[in-house]
Amino acid sequence: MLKVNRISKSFGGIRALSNISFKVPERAIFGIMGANGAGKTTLFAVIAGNQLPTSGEVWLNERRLTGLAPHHVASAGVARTFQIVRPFRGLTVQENIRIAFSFGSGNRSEANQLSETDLLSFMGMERFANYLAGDLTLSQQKRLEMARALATAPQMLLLDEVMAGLTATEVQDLIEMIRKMRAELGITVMIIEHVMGALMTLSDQIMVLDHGQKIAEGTPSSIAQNPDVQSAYLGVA
Amino acid sequence: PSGAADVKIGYSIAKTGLFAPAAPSQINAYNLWAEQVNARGGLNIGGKEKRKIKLVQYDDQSSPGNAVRIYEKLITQDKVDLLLSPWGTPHHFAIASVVERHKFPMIGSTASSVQLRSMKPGNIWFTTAAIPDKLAAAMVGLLKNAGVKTVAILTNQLPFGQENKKFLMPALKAADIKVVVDSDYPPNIKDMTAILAKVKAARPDAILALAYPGDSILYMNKARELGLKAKFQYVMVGPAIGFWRGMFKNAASGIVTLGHWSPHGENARAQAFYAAYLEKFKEEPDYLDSVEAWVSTEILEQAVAKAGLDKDKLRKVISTSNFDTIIGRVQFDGVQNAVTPTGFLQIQDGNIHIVWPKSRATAKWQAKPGWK
Amino acid sequence: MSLNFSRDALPLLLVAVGALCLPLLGNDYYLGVGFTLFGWVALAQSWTLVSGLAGYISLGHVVFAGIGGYLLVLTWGAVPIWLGAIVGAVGAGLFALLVGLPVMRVRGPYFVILTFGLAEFAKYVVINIESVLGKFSRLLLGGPALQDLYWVMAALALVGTFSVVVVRRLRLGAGLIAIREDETAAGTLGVPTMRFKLIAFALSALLPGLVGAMFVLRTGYFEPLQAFDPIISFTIVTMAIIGGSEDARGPVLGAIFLVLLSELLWSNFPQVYMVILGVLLIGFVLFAPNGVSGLLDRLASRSLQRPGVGLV
Amino acid sequence: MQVLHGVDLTVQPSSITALVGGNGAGKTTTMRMLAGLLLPKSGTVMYQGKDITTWDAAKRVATGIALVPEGRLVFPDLSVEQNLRLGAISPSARPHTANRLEQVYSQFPRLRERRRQIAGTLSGGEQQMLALGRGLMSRPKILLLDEPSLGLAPMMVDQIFETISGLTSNGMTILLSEQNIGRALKMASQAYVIENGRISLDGEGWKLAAKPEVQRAYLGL
Amino acid sequence: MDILLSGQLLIAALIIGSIYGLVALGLNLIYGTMRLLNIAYGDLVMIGGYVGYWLFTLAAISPIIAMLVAGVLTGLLGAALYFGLFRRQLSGRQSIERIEANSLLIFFGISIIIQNVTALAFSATPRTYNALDSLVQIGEISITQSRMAALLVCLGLSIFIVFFLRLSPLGLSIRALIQNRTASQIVGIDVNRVQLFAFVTGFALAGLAGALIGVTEQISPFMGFPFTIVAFVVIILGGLGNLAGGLLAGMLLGIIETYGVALTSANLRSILIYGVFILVLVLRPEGLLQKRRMT
Ligand SMILES: Nc1ncnc2c1ncn2[C@@H]1O[C@H](COP(=O)(O)OP(=O)(O)OP(=O)(O)O)[C@@H](O)[C@H]1O
Ligand SMILES: Nc1ncnc2c1ncn2[C@@H]1O[C@H](COP(=O)(O)OP(=O)(O)OP(=O)(O)O)[C@@H](O)[C@H]1O
Ligand SMILES: [Mg+2]
Ligand SMILES: [Mg+2]
Repeated sequence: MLKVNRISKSFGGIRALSNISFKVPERAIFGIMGANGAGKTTLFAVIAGNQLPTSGEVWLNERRLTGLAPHHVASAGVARTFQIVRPFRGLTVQENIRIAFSFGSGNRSEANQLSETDLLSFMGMERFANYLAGDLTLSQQKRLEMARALATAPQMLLLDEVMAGLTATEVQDLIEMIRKMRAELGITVMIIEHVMGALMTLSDQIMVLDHGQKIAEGTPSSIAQNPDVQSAYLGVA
Repeated sequence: PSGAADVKIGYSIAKTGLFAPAAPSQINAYNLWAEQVNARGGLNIGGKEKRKIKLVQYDDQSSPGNAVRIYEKLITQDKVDLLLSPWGTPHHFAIASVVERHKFPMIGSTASSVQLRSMKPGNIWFTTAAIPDKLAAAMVGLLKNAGVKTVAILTNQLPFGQENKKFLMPALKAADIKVVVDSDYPPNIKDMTAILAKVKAARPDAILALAYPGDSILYMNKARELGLKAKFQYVMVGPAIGFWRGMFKNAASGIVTLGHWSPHGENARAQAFYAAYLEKFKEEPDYLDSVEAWVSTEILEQAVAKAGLDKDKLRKVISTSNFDTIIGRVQFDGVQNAVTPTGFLQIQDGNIHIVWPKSRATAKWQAKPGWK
Repeated sequence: MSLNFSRDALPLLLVAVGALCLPLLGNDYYLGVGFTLFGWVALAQSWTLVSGLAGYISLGHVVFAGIGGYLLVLTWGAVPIWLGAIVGAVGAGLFALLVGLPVMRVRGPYFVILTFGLAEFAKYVVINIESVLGKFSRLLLGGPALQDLYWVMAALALVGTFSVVVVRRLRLGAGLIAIREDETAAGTLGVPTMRFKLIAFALSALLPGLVGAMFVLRTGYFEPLQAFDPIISFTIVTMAIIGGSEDARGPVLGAIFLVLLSELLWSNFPQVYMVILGVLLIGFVLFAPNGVSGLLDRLASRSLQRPGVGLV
Repeated sequence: MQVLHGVDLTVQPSSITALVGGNGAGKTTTMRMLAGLLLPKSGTVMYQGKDITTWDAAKRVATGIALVPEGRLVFPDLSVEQNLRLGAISPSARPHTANRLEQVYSQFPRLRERRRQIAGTLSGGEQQMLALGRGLMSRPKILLLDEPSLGLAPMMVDQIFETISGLTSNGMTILLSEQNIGRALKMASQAYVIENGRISLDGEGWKLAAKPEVQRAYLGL
Repeated sequence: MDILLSGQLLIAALIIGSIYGLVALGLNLIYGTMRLLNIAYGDLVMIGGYVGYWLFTLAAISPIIAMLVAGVLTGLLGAALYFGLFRRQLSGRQSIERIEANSLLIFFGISIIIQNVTALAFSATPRTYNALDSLVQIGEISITQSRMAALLVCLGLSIFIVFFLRLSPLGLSIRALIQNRTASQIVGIDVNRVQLFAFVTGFALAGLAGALIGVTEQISPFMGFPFTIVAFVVIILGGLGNLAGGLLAGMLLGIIETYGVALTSANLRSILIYGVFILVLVLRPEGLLQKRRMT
């Protein structure tokens, strides 16, 4: 489904990504972990077309995404959330979602026929439908980010630390929701998370970045055992 | 009968905005006139009665579009008896169609352009003799008379400056006067060093600054700083205004400017106007704008005395009569003043004299003394 | 989707009823006031398309009116007057498309002043063209009568108001609002940001092109300093702010308020009306910080909750 | 809209007090009120026996109350170092700027590496470090920490919590709101659970952590 | 052309540039920090002009002293407006959202009031006076004292302020406030004090510059608008809130105004100025000196 080929990205002297390649199969949940500043968010930005890579290519099925404007990437079926949230603050939650609905990928699959209200209830946000997005708490805004991305009817969803700021119980709810998303809507998910437990239970496959390099990729259990990962990320000597 | 209603006379003028600085000269003249007429017992209406004048004035914010609305309001809403003119060429042009549509005669004042001759005659007339084509011819006469062989022309990009230049260039050529520097500049210019340095290098006999008051000050300061020595220096608009001469005092001596009026001649009306204005406003009238405005009131007053307030009669009287004004006799040919000759003034020892045409001169042209 | 009364129907009604009633008052003065009023409504509505909806505040909207007026002048005598006006509108639209691509990449306050600079730039280009052509001001004799101009302008105001009502209901409108709120997020959700901004910019230039042509016909006189007077841009923005909302209602209410207010003031207090106007503007902000629409909403106090933008 | 209803809480000197609760419970609102960014509708805020309810934020910072806000709020167009310097802008802290800067840099080497980078371009976690560092720059008497571990990698989180414990042993008072509730409760000598804007439970941290209702509601057990 | 190499042209460029720079500096303090669209800014310059004029005409006080008086007067006006109108506008959550729009209305009102009260009080007749008008000769350059004074004061003062704010905590506070009010409060910036400082200094600079400008140009109640415009163009060109950038941009405009005109034609003055302005923004959408963020 998604194929990333030797992506590099530099900012001046900082190499945020070097030569990253990986594949995400259809309907997978693909986890990404790595220390702060490892390049995870930059990777999302490159895939979604918010930033041009210095070199390398991104393919979605047979379509080359590199160089496309963000809205073209969106209509190709890729949606992302922003780690540092960017809701439409002056609009209500419902309006935020409505906008995503009327744009987005345009070709809604059979399975992905959620209506606006379905979506709100799916995300557990009916209560906030008429709130201004700017009045929500940070974690509610993160959820809105997710709802909005989902409303574009993506084939592929990039989630950037949507669990940050949630209690353990809320994290569990969210895990269920993401699983449901894949099962019911057939969405492929890439997810960045520092909440290890969640990433481990959720992901089929995990990739680990460190200083812009890919240092490991594998199943959650193999990652957990990987000594490089332990020293670079978990701080286990 | 006494106790009759006032004669309402309306006009619009730029009290605010771009042209506001120019308006007081004209407003003063109107107010002085109304005051004098009322002191004489009122405006003589067709020789039958005298009625006090009540001026109705609105601010057009320097916008011709507003002037149009104001004149429509004056005519249709306020139902004024007579109209006075606004300030400036654009405003005159803009309201021409209003007075035409309502067949309401109005004497114009501070407007000058060859284009005004294309206006339909019948409801609007222009008193000025300073129309660019005539000015060009007269200027060449004055230049030759002063023995000028080379000139530098600096032209403000505003319409009046440009139009003047358009007629001056061929006239100079025909008279074998060489243009050594020809430079246009925009109205909002902030510095003339570059232009005047060129002029200085070219050493022309005459400098013709087709300037407006704001930029004329830049010209004067810079010319003085650079020590420009041309014997003939013409500053088109500005020197006729009191404050301008007050600013430069002796340095302004010898500057030639546009105008065909001076209080120093024989004209008794001119002397009386000058004295009354000075007395009331503690400053000299503007030799251009106050004068043109005053002339328009003189014509209106004399026409009303003959014709009364009836528009048709008034129109006929204005188009055909002879009027006695501070610039001498005035009679109209179509929309324009057919009598008054175009002239120039020069500042000499703090006074302003007509130096051209010779027939009306109150003093002889002199070479500009150095900058003090 | 039903028509929202206060947001959509009210402004349309106000313009339509106003247009029909003013001539009943029966003299040129009222027609003149109406002409001006509708001119401002049309200008402010057009401005709203790009500045209200997309949040790209233009402080140079006069440039389109100036171009429209100038093209009318250039075609004067060569083509029928109304065709000349249409040429003006199309020219203004094309100009917007042409400069839009580089200009719409600049944001926020930079865009505000850039548009101002663009209008001044165009003004001085026209001044220089005129000076090369040897025309320093143009007198256009024999234009249409005030009545005709009035009806055309009323129609333009209605079209302008209608266009805001319609655009807000289109995907275009939703996309523009998204751009205003957060352009990056909008792009990521699939809003073709550049294309929408360009379309809005070009659309917002068309009517001003016509209005500018009408202004020239009204005075029968063209001079670039007047036709491109930056005060016109400032007034458009002022009206929109006074109106206080970025739907079709704001410009109508703002224009009515400001035009009537200054009309009343200058005719009743000709000497000091500007000072009074200044005081009222300040007072207005203090007592009606959300504009006339905010005031109306508060009076109607329909909802206690703060309303969103209302993308219905 | 009324978000808080009669919240009463006391923070003891030189200790950690935890404020825990679910999404939207009112933690951030409480924190902002204590920092002087919001005025309470009713009630008072006392500090060292003084009523500071109407003091503005600057005055509170000057007397030693500092907030590390949720969502970072760094100055996006200023460099990392300028952001840190601003942390010590209040007159009482200013003379110690150089000193504190050194301490913060040794605590967060990444920030030293990026001292000239524009803060808005830092990664999410780096910005969080910057916000923490900035809060420490004024060396406050009371530090209000609103979700300090948000977006930090596990290794970093451990380090942060160590730092926090270290701070109290140096006499600093800390009010901590944290989504990592288990951990927060373990550290806190006193804890408050807030629910829908009301304090529903309070007590020593470890005791609360042991309560079944807390475990069910917040610890996912 | 040897004109291009003359010192006369250079000094003319410096004078204009430094006046632009100073005028813009004051506006930058107000627009940059608080996003207040002060379109009455040029009118403060006008007030300064009148103060200089009347002090000289009535009491023969030199413009050098008058400039201080003008600065104090407009500075006080700034303080009065801050306390009277803007402090509240700047502190409410609702009002801050509309601050840019509403401040435009308020300052529009203030501008109208200042202009028209001045016109009612002193009439719209332009005024000019001659002070400090003897020529100073420096090598082959000759220049009036008044312009010399304008150059020295404007340049000196701007450089001083730019450096002062660059090096002092106050300057850092101002830059912080430009970016985020809440964060500024959080770190303990006394927002009120910084704003008051910006108001008073910004207003004072305008008045002071006005007294100097008034010696060389005619003064009238409606002279302010072009200065407002120049100031806005300069601060945007230099990067909003970037004081050094503004000074640089002011100088750049001064140079275009003189050398551009000398090289081409005075006709093209405004086309050159706005052309460069547009070009710079199209190439660098956040002004000359702004560091660009990549995201
Ligand atoms: N515009 C930029 N200029 C300079 N450096 C940048 C820029 N954008 C990102 N970086 C740097 O690139 C690195 C990667 O950033 P990125 O946001 O991808 O990290 P991340 O893995 O998402 O980290 P976190 O877990 O903290 O969110 C960081 O060190 C960051 O500072
Ligand atoms: N400005 C506001 N206007 C209206 N409601 C608000 C505003 N700010 C916060 N709220 C509401 O107040 C409630 C409490 O918000 P607060 O931010 O204090 O929660 P929190 O406990 O910090 O939650 P989280 O864990 O999500 O950060 C939320 O329901 C939120 O929607
Ligand atoms: Mg990240
Ligand atoms: Mg919170």
